[in-house]
Amino acid sequence: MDKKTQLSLFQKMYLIRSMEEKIVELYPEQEMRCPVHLCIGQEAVAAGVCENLTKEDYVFSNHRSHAHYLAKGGDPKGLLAELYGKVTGCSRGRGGSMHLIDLSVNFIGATPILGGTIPMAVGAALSSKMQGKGNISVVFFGDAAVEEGIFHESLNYASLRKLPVLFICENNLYSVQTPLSKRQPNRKISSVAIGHSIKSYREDGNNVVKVYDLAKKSINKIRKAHEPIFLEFLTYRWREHCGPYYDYNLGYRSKEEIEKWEKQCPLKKYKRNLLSKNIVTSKEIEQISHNISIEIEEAVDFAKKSSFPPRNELEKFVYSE
Amino acid sequence: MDKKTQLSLFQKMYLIRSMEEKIVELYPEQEMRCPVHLCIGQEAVAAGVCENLTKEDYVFSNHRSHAHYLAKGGDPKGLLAELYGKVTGCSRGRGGSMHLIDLSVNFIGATPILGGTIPMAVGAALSSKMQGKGNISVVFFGDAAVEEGIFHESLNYASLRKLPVLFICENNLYSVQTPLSKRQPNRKISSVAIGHSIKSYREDGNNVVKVYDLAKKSINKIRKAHEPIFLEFLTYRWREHCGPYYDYNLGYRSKEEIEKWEKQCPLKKYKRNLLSKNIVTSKEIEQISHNISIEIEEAVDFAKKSSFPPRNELEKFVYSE
Amino acid sequence: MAKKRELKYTEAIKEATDLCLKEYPTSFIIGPGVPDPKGTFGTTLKLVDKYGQDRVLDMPLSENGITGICIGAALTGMRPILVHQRIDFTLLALDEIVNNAAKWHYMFGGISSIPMVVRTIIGRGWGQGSQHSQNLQALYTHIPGLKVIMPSTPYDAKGLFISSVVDNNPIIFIDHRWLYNITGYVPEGTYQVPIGKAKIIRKGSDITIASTSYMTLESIKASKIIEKEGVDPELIDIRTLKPLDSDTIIKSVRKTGRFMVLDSGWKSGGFASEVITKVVENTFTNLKTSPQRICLPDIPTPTTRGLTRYYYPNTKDIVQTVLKMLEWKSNDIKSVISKSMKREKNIPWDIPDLTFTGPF
Amino acid sequence: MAKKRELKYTEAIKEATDLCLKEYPTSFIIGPGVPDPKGTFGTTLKLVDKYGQDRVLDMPLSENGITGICIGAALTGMRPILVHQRIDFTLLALDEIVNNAAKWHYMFGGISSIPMVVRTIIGRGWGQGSQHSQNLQALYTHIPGLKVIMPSTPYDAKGLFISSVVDNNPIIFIDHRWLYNITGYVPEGTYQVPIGKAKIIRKGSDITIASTSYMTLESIKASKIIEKEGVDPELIDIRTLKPLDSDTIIKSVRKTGRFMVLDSGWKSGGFASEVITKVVENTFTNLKTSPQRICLPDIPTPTTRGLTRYYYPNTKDIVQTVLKMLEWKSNDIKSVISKSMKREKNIPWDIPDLTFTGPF
Ligand SMILES: Cc1ncc(C[n+]2csc(CCOP(=O)(O)OP(=O)(O)O)c2C)c(N)n1
Ligand SMILES: Cc1ncc(C[n+]2csc(CCOP(=O)(O)OP(=O)(O)O)c2C)c(N)n1
Ligand SMILES: [Mg+2]
Ligand SMILES: [Mg+2]
Repeated sequence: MDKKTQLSLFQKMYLIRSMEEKIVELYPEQEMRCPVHLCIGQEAVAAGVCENLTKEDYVFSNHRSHAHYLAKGGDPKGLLAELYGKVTGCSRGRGGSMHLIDLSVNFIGATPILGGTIPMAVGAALSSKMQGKGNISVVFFGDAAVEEGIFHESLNYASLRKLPVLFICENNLYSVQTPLSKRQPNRKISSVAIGHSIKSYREDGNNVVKVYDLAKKSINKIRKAHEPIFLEFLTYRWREHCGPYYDYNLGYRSKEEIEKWEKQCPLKKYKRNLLSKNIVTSKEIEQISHNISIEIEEAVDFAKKSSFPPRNELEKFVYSE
Repeated sequence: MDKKTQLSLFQKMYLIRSMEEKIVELYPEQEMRCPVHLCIGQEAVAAGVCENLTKEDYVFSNHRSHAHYLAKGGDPKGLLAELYGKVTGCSRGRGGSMHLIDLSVNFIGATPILGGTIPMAVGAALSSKMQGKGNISVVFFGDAAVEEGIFHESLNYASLRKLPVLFICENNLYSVQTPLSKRQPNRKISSVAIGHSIKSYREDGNNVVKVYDLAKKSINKIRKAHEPIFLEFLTYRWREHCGPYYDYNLGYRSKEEIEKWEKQCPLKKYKRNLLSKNIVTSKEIEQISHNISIEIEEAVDFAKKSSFPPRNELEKFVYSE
Repeated sequence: MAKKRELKYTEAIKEATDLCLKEYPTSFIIGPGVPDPKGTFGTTLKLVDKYGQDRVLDMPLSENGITGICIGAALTGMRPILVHQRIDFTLLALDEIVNNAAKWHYMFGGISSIPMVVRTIIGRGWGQGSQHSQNLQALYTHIPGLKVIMPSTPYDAKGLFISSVVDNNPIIFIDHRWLYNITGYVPEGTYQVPIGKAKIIRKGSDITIASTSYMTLESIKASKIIEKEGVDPELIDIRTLKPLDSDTIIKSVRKTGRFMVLDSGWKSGGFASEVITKVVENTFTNLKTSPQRICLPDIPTPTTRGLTRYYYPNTKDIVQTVLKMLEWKSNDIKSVISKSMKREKNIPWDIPDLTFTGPF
Repeated sequence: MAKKRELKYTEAIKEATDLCLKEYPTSFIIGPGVPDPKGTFGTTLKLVDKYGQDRVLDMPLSENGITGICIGAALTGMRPILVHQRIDFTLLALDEIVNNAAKWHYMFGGISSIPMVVRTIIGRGWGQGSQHSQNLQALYTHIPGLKVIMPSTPYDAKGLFISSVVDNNPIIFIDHRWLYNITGYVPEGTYQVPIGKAKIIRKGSDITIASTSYMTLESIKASKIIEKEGVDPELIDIRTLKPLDSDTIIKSVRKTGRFMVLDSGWKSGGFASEVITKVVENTFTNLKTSPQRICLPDIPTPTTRGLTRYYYPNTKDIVQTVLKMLEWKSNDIKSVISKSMKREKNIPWDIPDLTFTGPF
C-alpha cells in the first residue's frame, strides 16, 4: 500500500470519527431534531471499502450511514445541514440523518427500512451491466438486515445474473438492544451467501488494513469476473443504538465486552501503527487533524447559518416533472 | 419396510393419481370452475413423506395441494365437492382447489400465495413446542417458493429456535413455464438450507421407497433432536402448470425431457417393483385399484349432487365469533 | 372511409410495450413469465424475440426484491417496467413500492426520481378465490407520490401505458382481466393519453356516473338501458385514479346534481369513498340527492360460483340505483329491470364472455 | 372519595398485556425488542422477568415471516400478540396480514380462525421522516376480515387491548406515539371495552366532530376553545375504525346537522373519506353544510421541522373549520384564533409535550 493510500485511510477514518464526535457534542442542544445512528467504533469498514472505489462506483447505505457517505466523498456540509433540517442539506432538509444522498460522488442513497437498499444496489449493478458501464455497486448493511427476506431475494438475483455488486455486512453483534444469538442460528453470516452461490469472506472489521486488502481483492475480482461478492466485517458500535450517548447502564451488553472492543479502536490502532512504523510523522497527523477540524467547524457554521426550507416547499417534489 | 407400509404407499399414490385423472376427465365439463394444479408425476413425494406422519402431525401445503391433502388422509369427498364449489366441500366451496383443509387429520391448510404457508408450519411447530406436544409440522412447497424472502425468514427462525419442522421442496424444475435456470443460480436448492444451519438432503422424488426412507430418517431425527430438516426432492410435473391438459405444444420444455420423466413414473415403477419382488400379487393390486375407483366415483357423485352454498352464506364467516 | 383499425386490449398493451422498448433504449420489461410462451395473457407475447433476453426478462419469484432492483435500476438511468400477474402478489412488494419508490423524489429533496411502471392485473370470477382476485387499487391511491392508472379501452390502454413509461414517477398501471378480450379502435404508432385526465364518454344531464376500469363497461350497459327509459346520464371514465381529475367530475355534478361512482374494489375505505367525498366537498349545494357508490361488499372473494353470483355488482344494480336516485317508483323500476335483463340472464356471471373457458 | 388511579398510556398497555399473559396461558407476545431493557417504549417493560423468554419473545427482523409464524401458531391453539415499533415496517408483512390472516376464516368456510393481535405504532414529528412516521391505518381499514383499533385514552387502551386479545380475529391495534405520555384513570384488573363501539365524549348540538386516536386530543383542545365562544360541539372518539360504529356517528349528525372528521392519516383515500361517505349516505337530508375532513396533506412526511410545522393540522385548523361551517365571519374567526392560540405558540410543534427530547 502506498503512503497516499495509507494517509487517505487515516484521513477518512479521522473525518468520520470527528464528525460523529461533533454530533455527540451538538446533539444535546436539541437543534438537530432527527434520530442519529452514530458509527463510532465502526469507521474502518467504510474507510477500507470506499478507498477502493472510484467516483463512478455506486454506494447504497442504511440507517447508520454517516460513515459510508463521508467515506465515499459525500459533502460534510450537506450532511450536517441535513441533520439540522436546513434547505442546504443534501436532501434539502427533507431527509435527515437517515436519508443521505450525494450524487456528485454516486452516493445514491441511504434509507432506514432494513434491507431496503440492498436490492437497489443489485438493480444499479444490473443497470451498469445493461448500459455497458464498468462501474460496480456497493451496499452497506447491518447484521439484522440479513434476517429480512429481501436480503436473500437480492443475493439470489445478483448471483443468478452475475452482477457486479459488493455486499458489505457490518456485523456489530446487535440490532438495537438485541444480540445476534436471539435472532440468528449459530453460524457465520457469511455462510448464508454461500447458499446463494456467492463467494463470501469474513474479516476483522476494526483493522482498516485488513478491510482494505480484502475489499481490494474482492473489488478487483468483481470488476474482472463480473460476479457478486459478500463480505462480513466483525465490528462494534460504541454508543447507544440511536442517539449520542453511551448505554452501559441498559445492561444488555457487558462492560467487559464494550471495553474489549474499545481497545480495538480502529482509529487508534491504525494511528499507532502508522506512527510506530514511521510511515507518517506526528506532524502529518496533526496537520490532517487540524484540517479536518476546520472542515467540520465550517460545516457546523454552514449548517447553523442556513435556513429552513421555505413554507412553499412543502408541496414541492411529491412528483417529479 | 413391512408389507402394510408398502401397500399403503402404493395405495396413497394410486389414490392421488386416480383422483387427478378423474379431474382431467371431468374438468372439460366446465363444472369445476376453479384453477387446478395437478400433480400427476409427483405422487411419490406426498405419499412417501406422509406415510411417516401421525394424525397429530401438522401438514401445510401450497397451490399444488391435492396430493398432500390426500396423502395426509384428507377426505376425497371434501376435495371433489370443494372443486365443484359445493357447500359440502372441505372449505364449504369458498376455497376451491387452492384452499384445502381437513382438520380431522391436521391438514391445516393449503393456500396459493407462494411461500405463504412456509412460516405457518414453523409457527405450528413453535406452538407444539410451547404447548409441549410431541407432534411435528411439515410443509410442502415448490422450487419457486425458495426464491421468496419469506422462505428464508422461516428457515432462519426454525433454525434459531430448533423447531420440529420438516421442509419439503418439490423441485419439478419449473415455475409455470420458467425453468429453474432463469430463476436461481446453478447450485443445489438444498444447499440454501445449509446457509441457515439446517441439515439438508436431496433425493430422487420419483422413487417412493427412497422418499419414504429419507423422510423416515429425517422425521425420526426431528422428533428426537428437536430441530428442523430440509429435504429437496427432484421430480416432474407431467401436465400443464394449471389445468388438465398436456402442454408439449408450448415448447418451453422438450419432448425428450418429458418422455424421460414419464419413464420415471413413480407409480408404475413402484408397482413393477412390488410385483416383481412378489411383495404383492396382481390380485391385491386390482383389489386396491377397484376400491379406489369406487371411492372416487362415490366422491364424484357426492360432489355433483351436493348443492351450492345458499345465498345467505355470502356474508357469513367474514369474522369469527 | 376505411374501417378503423381494431385491436384487442391485450394487443394494445403489447403494442404500447413494443413501441416503448423501441423508442426508449433504457426501458426494459421484467416479470414472472413475461418472455414465456404465454406472454402474460398475450400482453408480452414474443417481445423477447424482438428485443432479446436482456430487455425482456423473466425473474425469480421475489416480488419485493425485484421491485427494489427495478428502483435501483431506475435511479441509475433505466426505465423499468415490472409486471405482476395479479395484484395480490404486489402485497409482497408494498414495502419497496410505498416506503421507497413513492417517496424517493420527495424525501431526497427532488434530487433523483424513479421512472418506473408497475403493471399488474386485477380480476374476478372463475374460482380464483380470496387470494387471486382482489381489487386492491385503493391501497395505492392512498399513497402520495404514486400515480394509479386504470384504463377501460384498448385506445386508452395503449396511450396511457406509453404516458406511464414516459413519466418520471412510479406508476401503478392496473389492467382488469375482464377487459383483455374487448376490442376497440387503436391508432398505429406512438401517442399519449394524458395521465390525470378523466374522460367524459357520454354527455348527459340527469346524473353523473363516474367509474373505473371494467366498471365503465357496466356503466355503459346500464346507460343503454336507462336511455331507453328517457334517462340522460353523463358517463365519466376516471382512467387515472391518482392524481384524480376531480375537476371534470365536479363540473359534471354541478350540472347534473346527482352522482354515482362505480368501482371494482371493496366498499369500505375504497376508492369510491374518496370520489364521493371529493364530490360532496365541492358540490354540496348542487346535490339533489345523496351520492351513491356501487362496489364490492366488504367480504373476501368466495371461490364458488354459488356465491360469486351474489358477490359482484352488475348492470341491474346500477340501473336500480340510478332509477331510485331519480325517485322512480319501485314498481316501475322492477318492470324496467325485468324487461331489460332477460338477455343478460343467459351469460354465466363468472366469465367475461362466452369464449372464456378458464382456468384463468 | 379516594383519588382514582391514574396511569400513563404506556402503563395501561403494559398492564393489559400483563393481565392477558396471566389469564390466557396460550397467549404470548413477540416483537423486535419486546423483552429488551427499553421494552417497546416501556409498554412491554420487564414482562419477560415475569413470564419468561418463552412467552415474551424477541425476534429476528423478519416481519412477513414472523407474521406467518404467528398465524401458524394461532391456527394451532395459541393467541399471539405481535408488536412492530412502527407501522411503516408492517408494509413488509402486508402479504401475510392481508392475503392470509384477514381471509383465513372466510376462505376456509369458517372452519378455523386466527386469534392474533398485531400491535403497531404510528407517530409524527421529531425528524422521523418519510419512512418512520406514516399513519397507514387506511390500508388496514379497507381489508375485510381485519378489525382496526385506535384508542385515545389509557382507559380505552387497556380495555380495548384486552378485548383484542380475547377476540378470535386478526386485530390491528394501533397506538399513536404522542399518546404515550398522557395519563388518565385506569381501573385495576381485567375489563373489556367493546370492539366496534365509538364513544361520545362530549354531548353537543351544533356540530359532530368524530376523530381517531391522537386527533381526539386535538378535538378536545379545539372544543375547549369554541365552547367559550358559545359553540356546542358533540365529540365522538371513533376508537374502532373497522368495523366502524357508523350508527353512533349517524345518530349524532342527524341531531347536529354538521359533521367533521379528524384523522392522522393522509387525506386522499384515507379513513376520513370513508366516514364522510357513510355519513352522507345516511344523513344527506339532515346536513346543513358540507362535511369536512381534517387530515394530512397528500405529501410524504418531511423530516425538517421547517416543514413539519406546516404539515400537521392542529387545533387552530379545527377551530377555523368549525367556525366556518357555522358561518362565522372571517374577522370573528381570526380574533378567536389570535386570542386562543397565544399559549399554544410556546410549545414546539414537533414534540407531544415539553418532556420529550428525542431521539424517538
Ligand atoms: C424493516 C425494519 N424493521 C425494523 C426497523 C427498526 N430498526 C432500525 S435500526 C435497527 C437495527 C438494525 O440492526 P443492524 O442491521 O444490525 O444495524 P446496526 O444498527 O447494528 O448498525 C432496527 C431493528 C427498521 N428500521 N426497519
Ligand atoms: C407470491 C406469488 N407470486 C406468483 C404466483 C403465481 N404462481 C402460481 S403457481 C406458480 C409457480 C410456482 O412454481 P413452484 O413453486 O416451483 O411450484 P410448482 O407449480 O412447480 O409446483 C406461480 C409463479 C403466486 N401464486 N404467488
Ligand atoms: Mg448490528
Ligand atoms: Mg416447480
